[in-house]
Amino acid sequence: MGILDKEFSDSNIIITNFDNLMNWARLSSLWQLGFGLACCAIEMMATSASHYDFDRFGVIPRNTPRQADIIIISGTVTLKMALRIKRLYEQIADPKYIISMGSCSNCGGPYWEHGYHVLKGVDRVIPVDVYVPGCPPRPEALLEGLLKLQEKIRNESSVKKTA
Amino acid sequence: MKSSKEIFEILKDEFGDKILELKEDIPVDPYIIVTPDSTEKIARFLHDSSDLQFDSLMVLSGVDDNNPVKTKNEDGTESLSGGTLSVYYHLYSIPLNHKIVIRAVTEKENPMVQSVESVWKTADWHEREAFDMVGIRFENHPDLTRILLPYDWDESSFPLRKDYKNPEFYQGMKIPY
Amino acid sequence: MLELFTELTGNALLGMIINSLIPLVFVIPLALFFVWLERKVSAHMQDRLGPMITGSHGWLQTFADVLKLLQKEDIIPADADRKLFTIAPILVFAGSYAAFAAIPFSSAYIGSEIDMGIFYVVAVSGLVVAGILMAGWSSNNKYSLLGAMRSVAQIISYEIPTVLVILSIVVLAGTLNLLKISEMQTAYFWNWFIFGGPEPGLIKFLLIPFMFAGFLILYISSLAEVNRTPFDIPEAESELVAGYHTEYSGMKFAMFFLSEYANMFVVSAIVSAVFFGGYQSPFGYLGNSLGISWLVPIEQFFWFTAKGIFFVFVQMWLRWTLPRLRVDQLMAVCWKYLIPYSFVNLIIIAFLELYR
Amino acid sequence: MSIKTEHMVLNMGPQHPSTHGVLRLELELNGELIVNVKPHIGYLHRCFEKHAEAMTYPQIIPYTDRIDYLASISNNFGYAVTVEKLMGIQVPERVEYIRVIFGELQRIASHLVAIGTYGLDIGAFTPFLYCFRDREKILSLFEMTCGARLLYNYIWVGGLSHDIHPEFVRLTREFLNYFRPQVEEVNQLLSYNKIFIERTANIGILPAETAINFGMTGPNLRGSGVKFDLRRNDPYSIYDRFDFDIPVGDGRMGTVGDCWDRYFVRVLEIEQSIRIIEQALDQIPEGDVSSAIPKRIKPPVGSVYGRVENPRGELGYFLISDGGLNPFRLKVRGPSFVSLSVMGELCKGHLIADVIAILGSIDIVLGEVDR
Repeated sequence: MGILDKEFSDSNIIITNFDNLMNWARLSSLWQLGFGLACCAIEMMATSASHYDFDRFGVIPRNTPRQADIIIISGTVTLKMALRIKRLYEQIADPKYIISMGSCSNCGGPYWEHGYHVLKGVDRVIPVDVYVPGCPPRPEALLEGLLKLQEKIRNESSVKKTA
Repeated sequence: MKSSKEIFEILKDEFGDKILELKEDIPVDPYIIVTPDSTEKIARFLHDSSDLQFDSLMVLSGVDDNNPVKTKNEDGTESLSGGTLSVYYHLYSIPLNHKIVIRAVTEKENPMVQSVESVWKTADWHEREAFDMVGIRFENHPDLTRILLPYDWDESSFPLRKDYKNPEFYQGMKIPY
Repeated sequence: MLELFTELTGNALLGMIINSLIPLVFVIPLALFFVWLERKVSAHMQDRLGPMITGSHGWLQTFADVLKLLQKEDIIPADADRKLFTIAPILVFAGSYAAFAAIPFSSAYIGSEIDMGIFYVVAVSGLVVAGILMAGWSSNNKYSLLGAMRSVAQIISYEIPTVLVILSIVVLAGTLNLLKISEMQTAYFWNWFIFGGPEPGLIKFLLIPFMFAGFLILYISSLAEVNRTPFDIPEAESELVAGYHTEYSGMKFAMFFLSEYANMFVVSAIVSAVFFGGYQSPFGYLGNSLGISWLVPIEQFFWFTAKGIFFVFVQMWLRWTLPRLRVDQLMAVCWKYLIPYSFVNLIIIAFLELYR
Repeated sequence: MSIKTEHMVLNMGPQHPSTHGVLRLELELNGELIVNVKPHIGYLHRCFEKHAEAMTYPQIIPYTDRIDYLASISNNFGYAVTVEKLMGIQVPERVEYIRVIFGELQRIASHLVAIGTYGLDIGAFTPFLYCFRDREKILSLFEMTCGARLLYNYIWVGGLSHDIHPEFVRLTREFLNYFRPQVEEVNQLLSYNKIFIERTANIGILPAETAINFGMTGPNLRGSGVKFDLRRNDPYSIYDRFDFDIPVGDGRMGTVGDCWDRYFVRVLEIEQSIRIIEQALDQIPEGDVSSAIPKRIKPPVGSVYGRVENPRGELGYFLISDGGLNPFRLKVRGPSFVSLSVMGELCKGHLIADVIAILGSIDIVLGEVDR
């Protein structure tokens, strides 16, 4: 975050508690951008559906990027799509997080060699917080990715820059 | 139900020298080679004729035949040029339950085939795809633009040609791994 | 109640402020509770669990949501009309909050006991339309605009059957004052207007079917007024992304969000006030039988909230069961069916009242 | 005096909740009325055909999974059938039966997604989750057999990657017994819902002739009343041994070929798939599943067009072999690709909400549209 980094050289007890509360709010209410790309999107849907139930963690899909907090890049990012994804990312209000789901968006996946129209990793256009490996990752893997992201948010501070 | 041989005979009677040959010796599907400048007329006949009734175009594929002609340059090096591109039409008749494959061969230098979009609407997108991937131009097609690749993709770059080279960048994004 | 606060603080202005803040203290936790309830109800209907991690059974979920929305960046699109864009959510929230002023929570507390209370509530809910149209127009987004247009057409159309049905109750009650209407239906549930009103006699029984019809019309049109399924076309997720609030983020969105749920309670409160006795208990009061007079208002408050929550629950139930109508079908339902039916209903009820 | 007006252009997608993936529809609107619809595709073009030219025949199978990721088994199936046709391989009986069982289970799973997301498009959220819940049970049957939930790489040229689990037959029967009443539940919740019928009947009417001319296949063609199913009309594998009906749209709620018909054909097909699976489970012989897998797949020079009935229609592979280890050209005819081209024709004169209804009813998978 770093919104207060000029005023305080070090965090004190009030800031810490305030931080904890704010981080807790952020990590408990990660609204996901309802947006699927390819095969992984089906697993993402399965994760939100009855059996795995993303809603347990407070993740609900929002269709407009303005109201979303995380964007799960679920599938192959093609060159035609890459700039749209960048734009979607820019439309999300801060603080925002990215989960890259599946090999394709991590690094191009099975299309890394001959994919003349495939972007080899979504991190070439937008910054990624958590990479979830798999082709496609199981819903459990995506849940694990979400927990990792929550862990990351938990350790954020409004005083010191984390990145 | 008619065999390829019979269909070939019917077409030969109707169109004469526009129908080049029937290829039956290689497995599995036999095909009829036609000239690219008359595919629309042939298609119209295949679709409308009461003996044939090919009401459905299953698939239209553009293929790079990969048969360039080797020419020796003056300095002794060899260079490849020319060759042919083909369009395969897989036709099926739902009422008569028979199939045929038509192949139109065109020059790679200036690939031009008549569009069959007016006969089978399926051909609309398939021809756009063949244009997009292999670079075959279809005469009289209403909207021959790229379909899968971005509209601003390099104009002379067709990925499914055998001599295709990957560009290094597209709009500032690196393409190779 | 106002007098009490004035006496306590010794200042009329301070008393007024406290008096007007009471609904806010009530409405915000209520809206948060409804959001949580909606998620739990939908989850259990769909064979899921819903929020489970944030607090026991996720009861803290909506607090976290709002706290998070507070932290979010407040985006105003470059091409948006900045003033209108900022005012719109405030107006929408103000509209739904202002409606609480005339709603009788119990015989002891009503924000303002005005004689045309029900008229005021219907009118002030109209502010919401202005806010939605502003939001849609100022966002400079096609989806927002379409959503806002739909919303305005829908809410204004459905106001007509709502008012007609309310008029039929006014004909019976002879007053627009919501407190008096509630007071009339006192004692037991057969005095509720849905069962023909407090006055006994043959006419009471003749009224019952028309009252049920009126209730259905009112409930259906109230669904449309708060943009709930099957009439949620202004924010139809699968068509218009998020409708009129597509461009809103952070706290501005939270205002839309909370006012939507507050509105749900307002319309439920009206339905229960005019047909189901408002704050009145269906079986008499424990306070009366025990002789503890201060218990009665508390009981009334409980019954009022319970009825409101029940009707909100039915709204949720419908939402997670039914598909949504198309915009022209929605208009057809209103103009071709609800308005003529409610007219006929009003005329019959008026005649019955005339020959009582 | 007339006021000058112009049509509004609305871009739907690539990120839009009901475009079923990354599809962009360019809508030209007159108020809420559609003047013209132009689909823009290619946002998921993953160069399958280029990969096929660079890979050996067995290596291509995982890529075929990813063409239509809702019906991976059917894609494997089509590819295996095509290559076997070119090489003249006869696969063992047991393999054929397992392939049919898996193909039909996959059809049920895919139709469940189609039905569920269609409900979602129309605004009913709950049937979607019920469908996903039941689909999950089918996925666990697949998982038990080959370890994967979504993309299986299960049907190989000449055989299968694994034999079925000893418990598979019993569990599948158990699932079918559980599942049959669920179809009825979906019907009550969605198919016969008055609002649902209002939204879908008489919308997006596709006459049989237009459907054939546009190359529509599968449930979309049958919804228009054409009784055409590759499993019956051009049988492959062992589909000619089973007794099943081909449901067609009959205009029960409106006109033949409207969205409701296309939707309901899918529901009826689920029931037929259950019938096929039950027959296959009864008849399945013992045997080996990998005996016919060739050591090295090197088909002769030639070309072949193989087609199978995918849940979305006719999935065709046009394979040209030059006698090498890689195909010379492998062209995929995706049913969704062809079906999507009819959008412009169907949407004219309807409202925005109908575009969603029509798009959902033709049930596309973008992976297969763009390949």
